[in-house]
Amino acid sequence: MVQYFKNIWSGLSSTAIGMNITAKHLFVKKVTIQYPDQKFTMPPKARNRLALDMVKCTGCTACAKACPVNCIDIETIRVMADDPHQELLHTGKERKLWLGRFDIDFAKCCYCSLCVVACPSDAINHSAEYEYSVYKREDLLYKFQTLTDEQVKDKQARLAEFMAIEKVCHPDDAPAKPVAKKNIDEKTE
Amino acid sequence: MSEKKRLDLEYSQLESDRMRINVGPQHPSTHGVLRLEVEIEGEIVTEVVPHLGYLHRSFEKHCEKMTYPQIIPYIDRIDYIAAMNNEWPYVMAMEKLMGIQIPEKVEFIRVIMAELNRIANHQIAVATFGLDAGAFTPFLFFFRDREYIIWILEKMSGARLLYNYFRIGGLAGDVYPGFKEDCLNIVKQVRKTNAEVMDLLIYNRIFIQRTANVGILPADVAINYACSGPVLRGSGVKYDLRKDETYSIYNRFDFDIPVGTGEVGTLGDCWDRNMVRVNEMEQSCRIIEQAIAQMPDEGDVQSAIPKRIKPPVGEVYMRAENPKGDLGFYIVSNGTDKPERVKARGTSFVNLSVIPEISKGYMFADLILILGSIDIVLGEVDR
Amino acid sequence: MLANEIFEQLKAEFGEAVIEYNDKQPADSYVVVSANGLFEICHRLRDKDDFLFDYLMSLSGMDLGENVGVVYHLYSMKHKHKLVLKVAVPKSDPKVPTVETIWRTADWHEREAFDLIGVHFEGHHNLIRILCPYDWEGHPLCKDYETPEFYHGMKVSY
Amino acid sequence: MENVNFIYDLLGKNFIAIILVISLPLMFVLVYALAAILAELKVSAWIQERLGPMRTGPWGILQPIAEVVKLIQKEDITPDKANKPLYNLAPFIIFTGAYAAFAVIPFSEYFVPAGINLGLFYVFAVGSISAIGLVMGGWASNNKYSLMGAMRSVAQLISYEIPAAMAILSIVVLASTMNMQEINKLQSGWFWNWFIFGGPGSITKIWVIPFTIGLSLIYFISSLAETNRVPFDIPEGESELVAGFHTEYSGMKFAMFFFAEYANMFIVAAILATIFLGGWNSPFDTFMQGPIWGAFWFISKAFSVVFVQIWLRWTLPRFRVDQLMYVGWKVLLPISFVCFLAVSLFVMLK
Amino acid sequence: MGLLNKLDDPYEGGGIVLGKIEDLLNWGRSKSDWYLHFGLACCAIEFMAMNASHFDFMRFGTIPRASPRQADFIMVTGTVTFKMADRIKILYEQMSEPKYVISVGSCSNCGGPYWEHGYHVLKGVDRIIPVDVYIPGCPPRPEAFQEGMMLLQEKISHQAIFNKRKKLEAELEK
Repeated sequence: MVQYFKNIWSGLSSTAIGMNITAKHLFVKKVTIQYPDQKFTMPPKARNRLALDMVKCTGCTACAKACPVNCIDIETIRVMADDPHQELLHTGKERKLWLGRFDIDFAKCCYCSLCVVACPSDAINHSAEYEYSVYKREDLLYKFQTLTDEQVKDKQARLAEFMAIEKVCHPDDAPAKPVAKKNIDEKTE
Repeated sequence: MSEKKRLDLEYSQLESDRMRINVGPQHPSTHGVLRLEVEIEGEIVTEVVPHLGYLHRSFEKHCEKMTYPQIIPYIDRIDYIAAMNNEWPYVMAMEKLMGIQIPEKVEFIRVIMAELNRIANHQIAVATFGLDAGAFTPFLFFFRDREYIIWILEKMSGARLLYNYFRIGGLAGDVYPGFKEDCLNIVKQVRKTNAEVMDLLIYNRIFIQRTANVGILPADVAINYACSGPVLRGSGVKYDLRKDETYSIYNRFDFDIPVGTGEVGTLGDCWDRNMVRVNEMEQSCRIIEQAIAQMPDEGDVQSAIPKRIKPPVGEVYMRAENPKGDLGFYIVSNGTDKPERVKARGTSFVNLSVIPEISKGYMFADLILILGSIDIVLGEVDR
Repeated sequence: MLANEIFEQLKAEFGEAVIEYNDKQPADSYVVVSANGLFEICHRLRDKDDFLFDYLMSLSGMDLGENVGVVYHLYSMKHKHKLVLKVAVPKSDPKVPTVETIWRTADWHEREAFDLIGVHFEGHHNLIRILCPYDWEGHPLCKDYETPEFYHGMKVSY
Repeated sequence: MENVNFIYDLLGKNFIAIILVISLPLMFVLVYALAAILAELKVSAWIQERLGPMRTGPWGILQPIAEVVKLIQKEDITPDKANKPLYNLAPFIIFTGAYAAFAVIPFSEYFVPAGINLGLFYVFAVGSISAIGLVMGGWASNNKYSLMGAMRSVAQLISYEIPAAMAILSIVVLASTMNMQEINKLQSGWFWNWFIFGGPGSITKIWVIPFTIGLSLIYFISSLAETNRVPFDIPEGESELVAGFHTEYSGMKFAMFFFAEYANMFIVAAILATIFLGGWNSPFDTFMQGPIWGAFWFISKAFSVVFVQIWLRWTLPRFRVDQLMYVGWKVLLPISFVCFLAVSLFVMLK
Repeated sequence: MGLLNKLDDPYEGGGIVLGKIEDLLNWGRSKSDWYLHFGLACCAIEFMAMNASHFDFMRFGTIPRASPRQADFIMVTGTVTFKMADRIKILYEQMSEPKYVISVGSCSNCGGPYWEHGYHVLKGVDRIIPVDVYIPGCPPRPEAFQEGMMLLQEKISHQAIFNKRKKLEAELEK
């Protein structure tokens, strides 16, 4: 019987205590960050969308190898000596490899930052950009190459020409050697 | 006809139809995509059959295709609520297999990170448990605090949830200036909110009525089911790998192992399991305070390891105290840079297996609470 | 108690069924037993006062090429010692006695090993798939597993 | 039956006046429900240190209107295996039950839609209609969750009607009338004349005050259960029963449930305000007393009760079914009997 | 909407009134979106964080509903496995029109980290249900969720309800 009344009392009193707490919270300052108007300041390390500095990129494909999900797709074309279009790297050395294709599929990317660690020339980095939702998934495939399609075709042709000559001169050589082309995986896309 | 037989017959006529209900995979309180096939008689649960695998993401298959450092992002995604704690046993296992010594500062940072993440995990656990009981406000109070913890973890690692911060032989980055003050502020905030939620939720009469004497898990059953973490400790077993199988530098800190006491009900009920989590937050706060005080300011955060990680042929089983229990990794190396086999002993997977045993005979509403008190993460259950 | 002492005692008791003790590993050493004697050995390991392995930490299936293996990681809550047990059976006839009745936790672990590797645990009360759908074909963690083309009309590969 | 209704006084009792009298509460219900939805969203947000709807109109005040506009457009699904007539009828019955109760609510000194003598009795009678609607909707949906929710809800409604009725009965004994307008008139004067403080009378009534306060609490708790609010929101307990009896409803039919819930909240609050808190009477004797002020006082009192309901919802966890029955039958009912006895004794001795 | 379309043709000439009504209806739908409680994996935790006080999803007029019948849109937050795929399809079919889908995170966009070796992972939820907005990230930040929500609102507020606007759009596309 005593327990019965005790239970009723504790039921009422603990409700009152709870209501007191919630009433206090009714009047405290609200913590909400109103997103489109106010924006949270990103910490410097924040891992959002990858940004690429194509001037710095040497085409070493270290990032593609480090990527656990294979979302980076790179095709490199060796720079031919007879190509009138030559370029210097940011270090001042001559560019050895053209980047015929540098695609990052942000639909696949897992933002693990392993590519950033792997990059020897600090070309790939995380930016502070996180607002890039899209209506179509294809729009999430970002193409970073700076060369136009014609240039790529031209350079491929020059390489093929060179390869053909090479093959005639040294038929025993393994053909894979001068082709710095990396297809990470046989993708069915 | 004997009296007993006659009564039995009468009762059997009274017996109502049993109803089979599918709880989940889309259900607000299965904490993910678990499906429970529940047989109820009126409101009483007579049988529970869990169906798993709705989040089976083939983790172990991926491990066989990845190099050792590439596995870490996938390990984050096992128990996505406590990713820092997840990475730890894996990197420890690799360090043991390869015989890597790690700098002292790394150990301190790892401890602080893991404990912060433990608090964040327990906040979610207690919050969702309250939500299962119908209390919405404590849920948001806890999430508000968790956000502050997440901000620290984000400043350290760059990500909010899946950190990829622990590396084999070290860490991905050093502490930022002002880290210690941030941690101490968090500790204060966590204690304040815990005191508030104690009044608002945990000692609320209705909440006690709902959770005490519900889902009682005796200690011997818990051990036989290999439960661990707060589920086992809630049954009164003082078992914590941080003390029992001291790894890292946990022997340098002074902290207690909270166990269930049966304060308002029976030992090993839902309330006890929940209370263990609340008390563990306090203990984690203590560890963080001590670690902050002892942490050296200078030092490397990465020891020298080969660029291509190729452990010797062999195998290792390493476990560490995850917020949910002991998470173990069984790694078999074949000498290449990809493992032969990685098996994750999911804590929630094991803890969940006790559900059919302890939920029989309780009400349907209790089943939800029992499930909530076990604190499962489906990523860990299904992997 | 150290693993080699446990091995000695087991060897003395069970003879042939306990095959090998391997401590040439960089990290963990293990005991290999035969599938026939596994149940008795496990029973003894749990109940004998010197051993008291009342806590089955993990049960993993392994694809060893021609064989399939099962690895048991045991722990004693009282003595705080550990043991790794291994058993291997040919892939053509992957039958291992169940330890579900000794450690209840093995129930789901065994179902998982059956699901992913295809180890058949004899005597298990409910050996059905646990992670993959019930109508899934093949055992995905086998090295020679090939991903199906379609599942319920949905394309599996990317 | 003088001064029942200012519309009848102005227009005489003709067809237009009747339509007007009927539609006035309906307008009120709609406006009120929108306000209550907004209040629920906002109060819950503020308690949880959030802001609530902010992007629909200034400070989100147009949110409920947007919601109505949306609900009108939603597809109206009738499950294939549902019992269609009952399924379609249920929301209307529930809304009718809620709306019919407005007939006797005295909004002001000069406005009661129908001043019938058995007002309180009528409220209880039509209040039970919604139970039929609930069980109809739950059963006809052909969904296990809906059925369970409906069963629980009906059990809850029936068991909590008794303590609520006891509480009201005690006040009827005190006031010796069941006409809500009469009850209001009895409580005029200062606020200590309200029935929560024992009603009008000399200082000798002081020993009955704890009992009347207890009765008002009992009525408040039972009314929470009758309107399926936390901590008694078991029929729609989200964590167990998905959405309870209205799991299968969508579009406008769901909106009917939604409106009915808020209308019910107002009705119980209005009854509480009328019989315990003095209805349209000003708390300070003749200060701000009058027909217009009366409506103000009445609505603000009812709204404060609604606010407390919302406040409680965001504070408490929910009961379990058996505990709910325990509270109803073993706690509220005996205590209400005791209070009833005490009040009857007081009336006898007076 | 069928009824309104019946009224549509007589107003072929002047669509101002209907245009206004259309705008109003679109406004209602875009500002009041109820979402289905539906957490799958990691992103669901960020989803919860986004619902919490600091980000407060309710500012956008969203209310969680547990029943698909009452939901306007569904956020697929996490990895969709084959075992789950059928369920998602059923849930989507149970939702009442008009309904929208937001695919959140790499996993539901295209399988994410599991696209290559995940034998049990559906490579993108758009293979079974139509997706309106894709939010990238693994998991996305809470703000990114809200940005996706705003994109969806944008899309809804320009939707055609009556035949007139549909015809205009069809002409524009040509």
